[in-house]
Order: sequence, then C-alpha cells, then structure tokens
Amino acid sequence: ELDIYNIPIALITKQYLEYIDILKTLNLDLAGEYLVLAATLVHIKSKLLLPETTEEGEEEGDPRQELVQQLLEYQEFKNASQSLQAREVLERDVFVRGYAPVEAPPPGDDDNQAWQEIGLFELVDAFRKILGNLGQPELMEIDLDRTSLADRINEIMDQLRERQSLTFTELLNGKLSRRLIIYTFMALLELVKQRMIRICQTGPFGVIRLFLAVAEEEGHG
Amino acid sequence: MDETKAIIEGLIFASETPLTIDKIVEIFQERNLNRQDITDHLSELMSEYGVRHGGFYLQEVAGGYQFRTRPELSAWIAKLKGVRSAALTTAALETLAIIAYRQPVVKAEVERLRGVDVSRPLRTLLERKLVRMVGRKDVPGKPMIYGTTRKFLEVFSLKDLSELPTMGELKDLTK
Amino acid sequence: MDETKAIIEGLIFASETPLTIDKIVEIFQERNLNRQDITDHLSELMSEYGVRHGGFYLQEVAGGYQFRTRPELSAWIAKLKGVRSAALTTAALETLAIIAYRQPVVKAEVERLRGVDVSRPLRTLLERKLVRMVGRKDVPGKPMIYGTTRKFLEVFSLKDLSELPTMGELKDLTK
Repeated sequence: ELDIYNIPIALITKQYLEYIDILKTLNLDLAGEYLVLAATLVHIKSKLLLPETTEEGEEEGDPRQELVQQLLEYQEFKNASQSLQAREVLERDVFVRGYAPVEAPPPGDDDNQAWQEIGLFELVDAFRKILGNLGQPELMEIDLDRTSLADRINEIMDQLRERQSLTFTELLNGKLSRRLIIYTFMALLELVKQRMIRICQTGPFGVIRLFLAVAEEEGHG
Repeated sequence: MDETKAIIEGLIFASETPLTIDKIVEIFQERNLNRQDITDHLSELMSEYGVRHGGFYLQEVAGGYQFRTRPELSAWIAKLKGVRSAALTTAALETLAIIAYRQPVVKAEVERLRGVDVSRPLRTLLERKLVRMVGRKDVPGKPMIYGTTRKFLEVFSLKDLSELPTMGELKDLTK
Repeated sequence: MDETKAIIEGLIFASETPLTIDKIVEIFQERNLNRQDITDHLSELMSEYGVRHGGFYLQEVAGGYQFRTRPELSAWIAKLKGVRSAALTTAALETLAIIAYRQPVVKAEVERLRGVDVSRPLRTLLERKLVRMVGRKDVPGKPMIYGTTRKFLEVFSLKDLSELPTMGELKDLTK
C-alpha cells in the first residue's frame, strides 16, 4: 500500500523483486505476469540515476509520471471490479427458478438463438479440439489469409453458378485493390487445384474464362 | 412474511425438481423445525396462491412441492417456446466448425476430421441454412463441396469470414 | 387477478431468460396490447412482490424481467443447490471490469491497463460466456475485439450497461 502520487522507486522495486522470488518458488507462470511491471520500475529507476541529457532539447519530465498515470487508471478499474463484486451476483446472492435439465433439442423450428448463444469462441474452440485430437500440427495453421480466401472462393462460386462463365476481369468487377486481386488469384488457384473450376484461354494473350468444373445440370441427383 | 415461510417459498422456487418435506427438514436441521410447522407453512402458501389466482400456483406433485403455471394459461405459455435456448448437439457444432474453417470442403474430409459419419449433423446444418453446397468437384463421384452461408455470418455477427478467430488467436488465449 | 396481468406473470415465470417487453408485445399481438399497459402490469407485479416480501421477487435485468430469490436467503438456497461454480478470480474480475467499461476493446489495450498478460483470465471469461468476441478492429494486424454479453448483465443483475457506475463515480471511491 503506497501513495500512488509519490512512489519511492527503490523500495517498490525491492519489494517486487522479493515478491517475484517468492512467486518463482511457488509458480513460475504467475511470476511472469509481474515481470513487466518490475521491468518498468527498474527502467524508471535507471533513468532517475543517470545524469539528465538535455542534448535533444526535450524535457522528458519525471519518468515516474507515466507509471503514476497507469496506476491511477488501474486503480479505477480495480474499483470497478469491486463495484461489480458488490452487486447481487447470480448463483451467489440470487437464484433464478430451477428448471429441469433441457431434454432433447426441439425438432426443426427456428433456433437461431441457440446458435447465438454458442458464439465465435465456442466455434473456434470446437475446431481446435478436433485438430488437437488428430495430433496433426500442420492443420493448425488457420490464419487470416485462409479465411479471407474462403470468402473469395464462395463469392466466385456464387457468381459462376449464376452466370455459367466469367472472365478474370469480370470477377474483379472494376474493384482493383491489390488485396482483392491477390486474393482473387489465390482463390482461382485453389479452385483449380480442388477441381472445382476449369480455366480456358482462347489463345496466347486471349481472354481467360472460368467455368464450373461440374455443370449444374449434371450435378443434380 | 414470516422468515421461515419465505425461505421455504424460495427453496421451492429455486429447486429443479419438486421439493420434498424431507429435503426441507434436512436444510432446516440446525433450526430444528418440525414437520408440522413445515406442512402448515406449505398449506398457507398453497391457499395464498390459490386465492391470488395469478400466473402460477403451488402444487403438491410427485411427493414434493412445485410452482407451476396455471393450466388455463397453457396456450399463452406455448407461445413462449423458442425462448428456451435449445441445446445444440456437439456433432452439429463440430461439423459446423470444420466446414467454417476448412471450406470449401467435401463431406469425406469433414468425416475424416471428425472420425465419424456426419450425414445427420450436415443435413441439420443445411436445413438451418448455416451451410450450403458451393459446387461439385470434378473427380470420380463428383462429390459435393460445402461452405458457410450468409445466414452463418449473421448468426455469428460476422462481417465476413476473415472475422473468424484464428488458431493463433486461440492459442494466444491458452498460454 | 386481472387475466392479462396473470398471463404476463405466467410468461415471466415460464421463461428461462429475462422476458423482454418486446417479447410480451409479440405474444399478445392478436390482443393489441400496448406497451404502456404491459409496463403498468409489470410495475404492479414488482411492487406486489416487494410488499409481500416472500421467497422471491420480480426484477428488471438484462433488458427484461425475471423472478429471482431474495438476496437475504442466499445461504439457504445455497444449501439446496450444493456446490456452485467457483467465484471469479481477482484477475478475471479486473479483466472483466476493463472490458465492460472500455468495450469494444482489444486484448492489447486490456493488457496495457492491467500491466500484465490477460490470456488466462480472458479465456475464463469467454468460457463462462461473460465476454465474447465481437469482431475485428480495422487496424494493422486486425486484432480481435471483445465485449460483454447478455449473460454478463444477468450475472451482475444489471438492467443494461448504463447501470454501471460511471468512471467519475468510481474515481470518487479512490479519494
């Protein structure tokens, strides 16, 4: 417990380092959490010890100021968390009516709400568990590019189903951002590799046309 | 209201199954409440709710006590259905997750990853319009290729698929 | 009791999640009940349960209405329910407070404010559905944005986010 506005750096640094020593013996992970703060404190201390260099002509001010600001802000959120804790917390202070456990999911009907309850975290976590069970680390490499590509692939397939064939320029539809061109090109490569589309060219430097690899009519049945 | 009576009312309300007198006796053991007192409170509560004639009442059922909505209101209560959040099957969630992250993808690949047949969850997802067929692959058997739909984006409040969290981000939360 | 009021009471009782006025309007659409009538019935019910001071009462929470047991009875209800889910750690609670006040917010900002890594508490909050991934921020690296959920409001008995004390009010607590 210190006065936030006037921090005796040496003392607090010493305390933190001792604290970390204790934590290290108990739990290395936890100690890691405090390393940043301790490093900041040591940094501030070193700044205070060094003679001031005014060559750059900039007044840096008290290096402790930044830390004071952060601690003040942090204190506000500490208060906020305490005010949350002081509320009537469900399942601690108040309870809702007891409901028998949910039986079988209702047939058909609109269950958008159930999906909304699920949320993105549950979706990605489900996928991680599946991959984890397979033990194939290379499959884990789902990144932003991969999902952006999926978007473009779906769009291209939609357009092709609607119009039977398209040219590369038609695909870009006048939008010529570099990002779009790259993703479109990558999507086409993927679609050809997956044998989902065919690409034909009328001749050297001719127009490049795309077709569905399997026409819609044959597809049915 | 008498405190003991209020506690009994709260217990019945919070209990998932009809609350038995035995259970009430057990909860009150330190207070040494006798069965007759409990029965008296229960009859009082039952008659209060009867007189009040509100949306629900206290009923003795299956050897215990439980609040139930008044039978005459059943038509109105039935209109609520859908509010109850339906439990999703793990199969449906896993199948959707694989399609979302591996699209465009054929059924055989989804099955390889899940290790089991996915016909049923896949049909469910198609019916709910979260998944659709994007096209067919020009290989023997001309298998169907699946991807997610616009409704999938809406349900998960995504602008586009690039907003899906990545494995890296998830790993970042696990460290 | 007035029939409409009884139906509303029954609906709130039967709903597993706080029942919104919109939903009540929707259920009553054939009767053309206006919002004012519904609000009047709801205030009457709330004050009736308040006066009665029984085992539970009607509360406005998370944008809807829900019956909940009286806080003073928590020790007794806990005896009935047995072991409850573990309370949130200080780290999780602080992380939650930052997300609640700064939302939509990226992880890096939460970490700047707490001064430490928040992976673990953030994951706990996601698993408990108190926090959700909202989308991506349109800045380099497209970091994931986090926000609180409806369940957050339910768990902390908040009508809506505006019911949280303002930062100014919290600052006064520090002095």
